[in-house]
Amino acid sequence: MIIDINFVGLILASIMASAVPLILASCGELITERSGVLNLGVEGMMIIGAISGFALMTVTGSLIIAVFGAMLAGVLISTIFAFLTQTLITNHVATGLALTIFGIGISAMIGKNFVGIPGKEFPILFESLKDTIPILSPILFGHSIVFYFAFALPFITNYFLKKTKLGLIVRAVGDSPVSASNQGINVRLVRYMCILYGGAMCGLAGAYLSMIYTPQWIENMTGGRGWIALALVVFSTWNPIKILIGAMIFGGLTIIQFHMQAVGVRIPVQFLTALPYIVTIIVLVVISRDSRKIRLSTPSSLGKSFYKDN
Amino acid sequence: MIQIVKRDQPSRVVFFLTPVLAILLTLIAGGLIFYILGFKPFEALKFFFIVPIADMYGFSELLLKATPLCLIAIGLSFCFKSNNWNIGAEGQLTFGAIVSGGVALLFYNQEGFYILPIVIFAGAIGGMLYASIPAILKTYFNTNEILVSLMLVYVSKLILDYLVVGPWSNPEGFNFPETRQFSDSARLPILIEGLRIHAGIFLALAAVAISWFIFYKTYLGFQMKVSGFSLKTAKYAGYKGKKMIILVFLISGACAGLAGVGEITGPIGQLHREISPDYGFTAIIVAFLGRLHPVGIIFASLVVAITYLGAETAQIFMQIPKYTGQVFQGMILFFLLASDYLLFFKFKFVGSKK
Amino acid sequence: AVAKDVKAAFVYIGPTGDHGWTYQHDVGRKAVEDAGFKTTYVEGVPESADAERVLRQLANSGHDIIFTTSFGYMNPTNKVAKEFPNVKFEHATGYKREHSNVSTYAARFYEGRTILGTIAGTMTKSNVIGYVASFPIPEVIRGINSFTLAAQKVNPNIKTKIVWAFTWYDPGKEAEAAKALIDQGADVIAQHTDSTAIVQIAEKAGIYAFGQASDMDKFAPKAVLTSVENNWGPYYVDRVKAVANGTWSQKDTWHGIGDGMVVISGLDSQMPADLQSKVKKLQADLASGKVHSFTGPIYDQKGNLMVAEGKTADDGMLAGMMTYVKGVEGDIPN
Amino acid sequence: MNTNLKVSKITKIYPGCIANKNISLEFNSGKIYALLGENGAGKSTLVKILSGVIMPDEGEIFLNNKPLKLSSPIDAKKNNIGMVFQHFNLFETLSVFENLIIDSNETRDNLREKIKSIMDKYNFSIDLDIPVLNLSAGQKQKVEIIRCLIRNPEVLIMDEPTSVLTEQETSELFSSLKKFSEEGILIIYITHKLKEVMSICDEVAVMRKGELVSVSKIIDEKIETLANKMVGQNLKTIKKTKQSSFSSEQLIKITNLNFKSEDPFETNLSDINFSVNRGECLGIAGISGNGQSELFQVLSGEIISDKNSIEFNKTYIGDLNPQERREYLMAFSPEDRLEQAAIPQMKIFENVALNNFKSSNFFNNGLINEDKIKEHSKKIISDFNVNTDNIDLKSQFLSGGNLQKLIIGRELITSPDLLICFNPTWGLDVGAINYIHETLIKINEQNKSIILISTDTDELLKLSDKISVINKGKLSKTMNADEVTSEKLGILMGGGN
Ligand SMILES: Nc1ncnc2c1ncn2[C@@H]1O[C@H](COP(=O)(O)OP(=O)(O)OP(=O)(O)O)[C@@H](O)[C@H]1O
Ligand SMILES: Nc1ncnc2c1ncn2[C@@H]1O[C@H](COP(=O)(O)OP(=O)(O)OP(=O)(O)O)[C@@H](O)[C@H]1O
Ligand SMILES: [Mg+2]
Ligand SMILES: [Mg+2]
Repeated sequence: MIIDINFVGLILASIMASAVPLILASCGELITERSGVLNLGVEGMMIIGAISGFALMTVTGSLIIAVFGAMLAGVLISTIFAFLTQTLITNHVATGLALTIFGIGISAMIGKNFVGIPGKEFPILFESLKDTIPILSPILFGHSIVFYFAFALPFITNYFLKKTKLGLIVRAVGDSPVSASNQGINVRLVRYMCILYGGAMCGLAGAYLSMIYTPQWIENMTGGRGWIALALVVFSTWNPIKILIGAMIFGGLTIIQFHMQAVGVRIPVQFLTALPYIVTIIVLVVISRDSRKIRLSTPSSLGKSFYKDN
Repeated sequence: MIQIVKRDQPSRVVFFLTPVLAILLTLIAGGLIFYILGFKPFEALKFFFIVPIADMYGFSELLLKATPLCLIAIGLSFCFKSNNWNIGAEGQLTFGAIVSGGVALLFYNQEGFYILPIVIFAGAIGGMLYASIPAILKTYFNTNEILVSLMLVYVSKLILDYLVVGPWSNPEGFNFPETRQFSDSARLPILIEGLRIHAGIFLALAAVAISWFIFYKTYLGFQMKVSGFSLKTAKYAGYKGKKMIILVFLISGACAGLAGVGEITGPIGQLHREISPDYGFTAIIVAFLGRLHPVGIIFASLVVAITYLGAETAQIFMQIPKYTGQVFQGMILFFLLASDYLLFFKFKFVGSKK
Repeated sequence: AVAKDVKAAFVYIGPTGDHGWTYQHDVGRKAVEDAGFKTTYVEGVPESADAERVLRQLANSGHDIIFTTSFGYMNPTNKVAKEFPNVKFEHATGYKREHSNVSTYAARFYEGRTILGTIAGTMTKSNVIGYVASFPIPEVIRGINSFTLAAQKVNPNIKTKIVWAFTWYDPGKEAEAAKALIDQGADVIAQHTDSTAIVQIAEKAGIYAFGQASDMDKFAPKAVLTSVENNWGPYYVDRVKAVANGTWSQKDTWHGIGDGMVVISGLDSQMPADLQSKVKKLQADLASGKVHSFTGPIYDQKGNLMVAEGKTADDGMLAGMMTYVKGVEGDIPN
Repeated sequence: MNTNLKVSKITKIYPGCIANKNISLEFNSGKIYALLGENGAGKSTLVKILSGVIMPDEGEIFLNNKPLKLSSPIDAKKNNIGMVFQHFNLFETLSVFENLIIDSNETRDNLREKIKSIMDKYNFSIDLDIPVLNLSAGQKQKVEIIRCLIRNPEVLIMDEPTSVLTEQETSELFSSLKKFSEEGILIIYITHKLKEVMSICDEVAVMRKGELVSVSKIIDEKIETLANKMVGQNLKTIKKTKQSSFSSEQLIKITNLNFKSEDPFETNLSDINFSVNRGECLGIAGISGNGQSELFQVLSGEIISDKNSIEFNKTYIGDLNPQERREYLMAFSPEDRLEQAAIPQMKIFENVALNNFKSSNFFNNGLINEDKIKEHSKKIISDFNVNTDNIDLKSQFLSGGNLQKLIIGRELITSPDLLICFNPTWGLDVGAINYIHETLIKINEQNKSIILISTDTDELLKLSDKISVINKGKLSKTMNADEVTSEKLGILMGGGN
């Protein structure tokens, strides 16, 4: 097999493009979880984002409205979750599952009129530089703004959590909502905000799929990526930078297995297809073995309801 | 002024009323959605909830549909009651079906009373084996069971695919992705001639009875209750936490596996690529809607089953999009969780202060 | 329309808007409506135990003919047909006709793929052709084989690289599969999955692709050279009319280009004129039966003779085809 | 600077109890005020109202004669009211500095500067960049105090600050408090320890069952008078008649017991050695968080250790779980009544079944024997004075004291050879405490043994025959109770010699 000099770069670029929705959704969910809220509705919020983005693009013709509209849709649907878990103190796990089921149903309902319509072309940045540097060019240039945003997001998130006051507050709430409340922090408000932010990022992740990655609407098009995003948050031990690595590994496995097929590796294809899931399980096991580390990095109040009475 | 006050004790009346309230609210919201979509709300609701079960056949189909849901939800309630979040019942169902289907295929050209019990047993074992993976990873490696059980769903479907396309595909079937038909001895007997309702419903009813007995009459049930309230107390009492986690997963896996057996040896009669329309996930709703109580789960499985049938009927007769079924399921769960608020809080009408 | 009372029902595996398999069946259904008949459809019917209930409900509610449009409905179709001898059943892509009121029908899509192979073999510069496949079933294998045989005929140096996506439509996955093939050097991509993601990726990468099931040109005007369309309308109208006239009888239909069940969309202007005329001729020859997609000598991957010189593969062999012909890379997954 | 703080007619009602009833008090700067009262008297409730954490149902607050509305802790901070909570309000996984900056508006550098100067001034030394969970209790409290001082408070409220401190740390705290007071900070000091009140406070307000009982100057009071006001009755003094000769039969022997926790929030135990004879009560003193809870768990079998490290009645049982240990006639009463020893949402008789002893036949062949359990429960209720006759009552409706009696009763009714209890009287009223103490003395008299892990030194001195001190997971050698004084214990608890 002749390996093109740009081959590695091309594969990496493909992997990065497939990692984008995972990074966006995981980074959003990470903030939610850092505030102590476990939202299992990622898949539901993503699919809502996907249909909203696509529908708005088709109806209004404006990509900007569509992208922001998808984020807003993510915010709106996550408001249901926030209201239930924070105001009505419902169980996080059950509410999240309901959100996913509901989101998939609603999106298919809305999406009925949008199947079979070609999407609009999404503008690409630095296209002229695409052939300038060998190997690096395909990685660095010729992507959508969302792509660049996704790869900046883990660093922004990291900075936000470690260096800003607001990030500190989010971590404090996740560490001990009781102390935070006694310090005068409005725990419910902080958690609401974190849930809505998570919704916005999941909405954006969905919009990336339906508007940029494969510009079209098809029911259930998120195809389980929301669950992978959730797994990545655990995988990363709540560290945004590791989300980047995790998303690249998962995206990488998916892409590489296609390459292995293409070059005729003699392993049953079903096994190759299952590989990303199996590897995810193995990685989770390896990471969880260090329970001390998990305990230290897991937001102490994760998944626990907080109720303050006066 | 209305004031919200915490109840001293969750109200028992409210406990049983909230599911009813949730269903009512779902009907109202559902009617509203129909209205927005341009359908006549009452007619749509009629086609959704009444027409499908208006005759004997419809009712038998309801039972047929509710059987796997009920069976899986009973199993899940063991897990949920004791604080274990198994959400991969779909995978356990698939794997149970694979194992029992494999056994049934071994006997494809034989008849005999002994075949069916072996096939059923194999399905339960298959489900248990598959459920033991997240259980063991949770107990010995501290791994999150939600994610593991979920990832395994994808894997099980690929295993099934591999088998029905390759090694197990029907040699006379022109290489289509399906196995041979099982022999009659490997099929669950039909209860009423002309209908599809089969003996699997007894498995579900038995599961209901046994689980009720276990939950409320046995030491194991007591231990589960204690663990569900407080793992610290369970530990103090000296219960074997790890054994219990594994046990509830095994029970849950067995139930899901049996549901898989019921499908393939009941209405389907062979293995092919698609044996369950996500029963394993829908059963999570059923378990919650039934309040993790065996009798509640019976009713819940009927309610949820009707959303499936209703979605079909409404589509045939009114061309209402099929996804309304799923939307209804999500809404029921939302409303149920929300109305739980009334369990712990009450609204008090008070005169303004001073 | 002759007798207006005839009502037809259609059972679909996917949503009517998948722009692939189900979409095309629904186009066929609309043709039946246009011919003056009433139709009903049920979409997203799983191939699980639910199919049987839907069929029974349709048979019970005054439908005279029911089209079941996925292979997985084969057993339920035959079972329900037994109970409703007065209702006609038409099952797509299956082979069981256990009762006299069950017909089967399918299209010879492989004929279309012979044309795609010819175009791909000519248009490729890298001599690497990518092929995104769905599931390893005879239908798909047959397509890969006829495509490869045709491509080899015009260009003995080509290689067909196959990637299995294990889905009929999941745009994300199909896109990733297509990208992998492009990165592997493919400059023409064929697909046997239903979404438009692949042609869109090809468009972005500036290479060629072919539409599947429907004309996908509007999704990727530059990339799509042509599409193989599934055209069920004439057959459906024909069969419903037969019911109305009382002339319906059981049969097994396997139509191709000649009967218009498989249609080749307009050829893209990027194709050189001589290729265009070659393709048109091939199309005509396939239609008339002068050319057969599987004409010997055909060897399998190990070099065993599958079809002898001068012979053509019979329908039985085609129906159960589960071996690659020589020139296809890799193994069939099983 | 002259600060005047007044509360007027404060009332706060919780479902089932009146925590504060019509309380009016006045405080002036330059003095240290004590707020004295038993557990549950309503002290914390009052100061939580003063710091904006909860809102009173009725009543008003005045600061320097201006009415003050405190609807959030932020309001209190704005008005320069600082509070150190009874249960620390720190974020364990955040660093000390992050804990401090979270509610400050200053830049990082300025704040660091300021913290440095505060630490210099009061002789505190804390590493600002390690997570709080690595600090000792005394250090954590200093962090809380620094957090208040950063804001130059006019009022500083301390809720039972010494309960987690060593003698040494306590005296350091007192000298700091005196300094603060001299600088004009109004200090409200909450405790139920009378000696502390006498040594540093100027005025004292006593609360009982939500009501204000008296306000007086310290110079007018004596320990006894305060105690009677606090308890509302003349204290019955319980005295253990120490046995003249112990049986020399060793009942339990711990040898080289170690426990290394994977949980960063727990304390490791190293090289624990001790033994208890029949009829003896061994007291284990220590400041909370020094490994008591881990030691309890190792002894009860919640944490399994090396088989040979625990020898009970001549059998090695280190690898047995709690249930198996009970069969060897051990019984356990953990510290946390509501989350560990009992399940509030379950009925009394179900809670009784938590101690499942083979011969009590609660569960036959895996089935629940409800009659048996109920019969047993009735006996516990009557034998141990639990104030109810309804065994179907959910145990959340029992008061703390009654619940504790139920738990001790449940453990003792199996007539164990050894009872291991951990802070058995924590949070109880005097009546219940006396009852429990009497019970514990009684079982010693029946030649049964007790291991009493407690953070209450007085209780230990009162009940123990032998005492050992746990500090940072290490146990001191066992001393005869007659030979130790509370001062000596204090030094050992602080890690001294
Ligand atoms: N009943 C339960 N349901 C859900 N999770 C549990 C339960 N009991 C324990 N766990 C969790 O499972 C993990 C292991 O439990 P644990 O260490 O208590 O087992 P164990 O009692 O030591 O078992 P064994 O006695 O068989 O060794 C811990 O994470 C614990 O929080
Ligand atoms: N959130 C609450 N809900 C219900 N009751 C409460 C609540 N907080 C406190 N109480 C009750 O109010 C009473 C007074 O409690 P408070 O904490 O003020 O007592 P305290 O004097 O500080 O006691 P301690 O010495 O134990 O700290 C107690 O009976 C307590 O049970
Ligand atoms: Mg074109
Ligand atoms: Mg207090």
